[in-house]
Amino acid sequence: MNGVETWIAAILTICVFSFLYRDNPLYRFAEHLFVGSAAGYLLAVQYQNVIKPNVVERIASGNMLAFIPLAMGLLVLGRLWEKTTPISRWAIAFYVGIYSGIAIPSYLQAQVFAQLADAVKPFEPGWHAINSVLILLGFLSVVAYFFFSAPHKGVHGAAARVGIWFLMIAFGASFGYTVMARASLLIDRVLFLLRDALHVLPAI
Amino acid sequence: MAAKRPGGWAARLMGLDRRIIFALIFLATGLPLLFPVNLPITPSPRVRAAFDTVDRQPPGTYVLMSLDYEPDIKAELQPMAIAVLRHCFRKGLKPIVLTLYPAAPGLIERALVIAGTAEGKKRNEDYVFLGYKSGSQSVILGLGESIRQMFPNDFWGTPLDKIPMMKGKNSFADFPLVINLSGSSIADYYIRIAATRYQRPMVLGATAVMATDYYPYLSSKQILGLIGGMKGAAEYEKLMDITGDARRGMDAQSLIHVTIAILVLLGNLALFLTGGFRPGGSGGSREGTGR
Amino acid sequence: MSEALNTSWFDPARINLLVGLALFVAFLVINIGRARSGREMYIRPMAGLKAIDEAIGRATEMGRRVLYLPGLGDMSEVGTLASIAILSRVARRAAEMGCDLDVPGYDPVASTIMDGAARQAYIEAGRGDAYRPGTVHYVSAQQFAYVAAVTGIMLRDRPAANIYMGSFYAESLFLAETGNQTGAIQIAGCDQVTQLPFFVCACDYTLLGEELFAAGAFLGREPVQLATIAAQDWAKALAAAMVVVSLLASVLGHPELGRLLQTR
Amino acid sequence: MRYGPLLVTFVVGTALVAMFFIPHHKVQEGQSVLLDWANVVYAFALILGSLSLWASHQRKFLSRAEGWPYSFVTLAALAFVTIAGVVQGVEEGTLVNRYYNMVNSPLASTMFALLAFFIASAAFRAFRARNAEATLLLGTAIIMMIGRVSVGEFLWSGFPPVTEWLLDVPNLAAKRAIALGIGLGAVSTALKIILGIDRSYLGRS
Repeated sequence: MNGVETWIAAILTICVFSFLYRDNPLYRFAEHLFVGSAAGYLLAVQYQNVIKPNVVERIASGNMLAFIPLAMGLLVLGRLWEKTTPISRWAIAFYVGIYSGIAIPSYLQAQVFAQLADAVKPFEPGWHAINSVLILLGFLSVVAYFFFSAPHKGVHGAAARVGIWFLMIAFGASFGYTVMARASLLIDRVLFLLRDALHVLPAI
Repeated sequence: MAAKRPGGWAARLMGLDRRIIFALIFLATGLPLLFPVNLPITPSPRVRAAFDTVDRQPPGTYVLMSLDYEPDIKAELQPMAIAVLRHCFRKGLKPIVLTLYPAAPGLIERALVIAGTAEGKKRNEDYVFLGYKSGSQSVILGLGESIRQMFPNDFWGTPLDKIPMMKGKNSFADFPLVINLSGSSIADYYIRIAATRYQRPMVLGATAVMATDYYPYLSSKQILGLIGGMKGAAEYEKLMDITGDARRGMDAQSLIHVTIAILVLLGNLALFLTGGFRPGGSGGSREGTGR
Repeated sequence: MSEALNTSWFDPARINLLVGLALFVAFLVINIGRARSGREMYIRPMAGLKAIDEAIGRATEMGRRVLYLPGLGDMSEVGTLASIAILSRVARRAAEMGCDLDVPGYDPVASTIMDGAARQAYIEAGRGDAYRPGTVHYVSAQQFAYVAAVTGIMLRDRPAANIYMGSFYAESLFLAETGNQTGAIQIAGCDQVTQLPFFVCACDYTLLGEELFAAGAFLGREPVQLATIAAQDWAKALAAAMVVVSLLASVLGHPELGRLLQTR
Repeated sequence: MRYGPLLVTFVVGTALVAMFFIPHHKVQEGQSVLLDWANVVYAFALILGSLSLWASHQRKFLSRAEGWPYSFVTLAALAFVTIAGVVQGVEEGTLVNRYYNMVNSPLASTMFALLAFFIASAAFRAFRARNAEATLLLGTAIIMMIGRVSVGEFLWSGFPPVTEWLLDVPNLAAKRAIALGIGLGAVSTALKIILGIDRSYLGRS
């Protein structure tokens, strides 16, 4: 980026940082500029990567099959007017059908079977087995916590209680190790301001 | 000043205006960048394994480098890319660089210029930049068949056949080493396709949040080294004996983490003084922790 | 060497997934049968869901809006589908109480669907005329442009309650922390594990993981819907039992039971 | 008319589930064609959404409602980037790409960076040892934070292994159980839609 562009980026960076003090015209300007620019970029990318290749170019090359997605797309635009809104349900039904159909086997494989396959790996040798037992205990107690059809009472209640402790440790660990990632992003922005914009730090 | 009830400052501390916390975090970031302390960095075994894997390649070895990250998360992966590129150049390796992210080419071009000038290497002689191609998984599968089908030209439009360096380089088989720096599931595609199906030795660089999910692939030898987040990049810079943005940032990382930890401890000290702790827990209401 | 074109009509390596799916559908059908035959389906209470009614009531008293955030997942995230089901229940309660709802949308298709669902909920509550056309409005399909717009709404419109239901990512803390600052009552439900700690820390009530999927059925109270939660529980019990049994088997020297779960 | 869309969801949904189990190359090609069509529907929904976004800001601008100058900024940016992007494209070297690096990228990465501030304020307010569970949460978070930075290693060499144990054992156990629950919940939710038990998506609940 040349000088002017770096300055504009730096000013917008400061506009966003101003939100930390409180909501103010600078932040509100950055917000509205961002909403418009992002919407525009998404529309342009969708046209270049989806509509042009799948509809415009296919129809131009005589592939009549491309009229179907075009028709469904126009059905969606039917929502712009009150009387044509009901016909848009056909395109929505198709879309929801596609992604529900994809979701069932992929969630079953990635979230259910993959986790269970990991869980049934044989215990590690030696004293590492303690870790395997702890993992099994944690797994079963958190599953007990999430059980819906029975109240948290008696043995089930005790297991659920142990499950809460495992959840709290997991949340603490997850929170703790996310701090570094967020800090990295802030360091990058402050480095950008100090070095590229204000030239207080030497260029690399 | 009249002796205040001990709860006075504690109560005030409990309700501390968060803008004071924001100011502290800002200082904890800016000061170490302006006045570096250079706390010691000890490279972890995972990063050393990645470094050694690159280091033991004989000069002239071709390396396929896929750098897949958007500007939003360049903080952790851009310094890592520069450090690894400089290592390849210093060892006389020949990196062929590509990306599967639409907004990444500008970033990678800058990384190549920085690393290239630092080690005195030139485009199309010491490295080739193939640019961006959409369709992440299908492109990686395509690289197994023919690079030229996926990337007929390099990033600046020169046909691959006109670049002497690319002669005889057609698919994964021609690359003894694959390096992927990624902030998303693209890492899984490379592990499944390049490392497992085509048996390519592979080094992975990932963001800090993602890195822990890939420890199992390291123990199963599907990847030979793992560089995690800004800390991993700083360790790689330490092994390279260079000071890049990652090492510059590590002091700030430490100070930010310490600042948050001290704030939390102070908050609890204040809670203790104002008698807020109820030993024995408050029954099952987990939401109580949120207030 | 390109792979020879595959012409087989069934992938034998995925037989275990097919059996798993068939079992689940069976659990579903059995439980729906039990529910239709009048058996009372007990589902343990979830504090977050009781709080939704209180939150809408409080917003109505204060004459302020309820802000419903459907998450930043697109339709391939099932959390978004769950959020649509919850929204139609929340919209119905809001219509009955005469409370104004604001639903800024991220995914354009989900926004279109939710507009229809909310409108229908108002009609079924007998308040079709009270439905404000801009209630569900697409804001942005870019993560942080959406956050910028929504934080603007939180700070300027000052909704009395913020309800987060769906798939949220790194922006969860930005939204929940800003909402916490405005003093609104905040109820969250999210299926992204890494974001749960932030909602637990910044919201009054948090539905954890699968509780998001049970919420729609729970709020609806229809027996058939509750049956699907029972089916999930049966499957969970079976999964836990399989883990215990196959671990025991492997300790006794028969690790092959575990290989049944391997998938390609 | 009433049951038509429900039938479409059932047929398309069942077909996509079946395609997962049929590796036949003709079937896989069919699946990718259907996915391309879905992407086109998404693109038109984005156009619909953007038109409504344009209309709401235009209404605010023309009626000089409170905050109308900001709406003008949104309208101008939306119009400029859309037209330039559609006409000239978005790759490296185009006007929109330079605009992206100058406006979208710094705004997005700085908003992302604000999370470092919010994680500090959330930790300060929420990590209060009110009860045993809250103490577990904050204790683990503190150990994890200190153990992952060089100053932590400096204080006690045992910190990093402890943080890795926390991730490899308790965190893994809880995440695995949550993932299992989410997987089953998601399958149940998607099945309810395909089988027509849940119809809220069609505007009928």
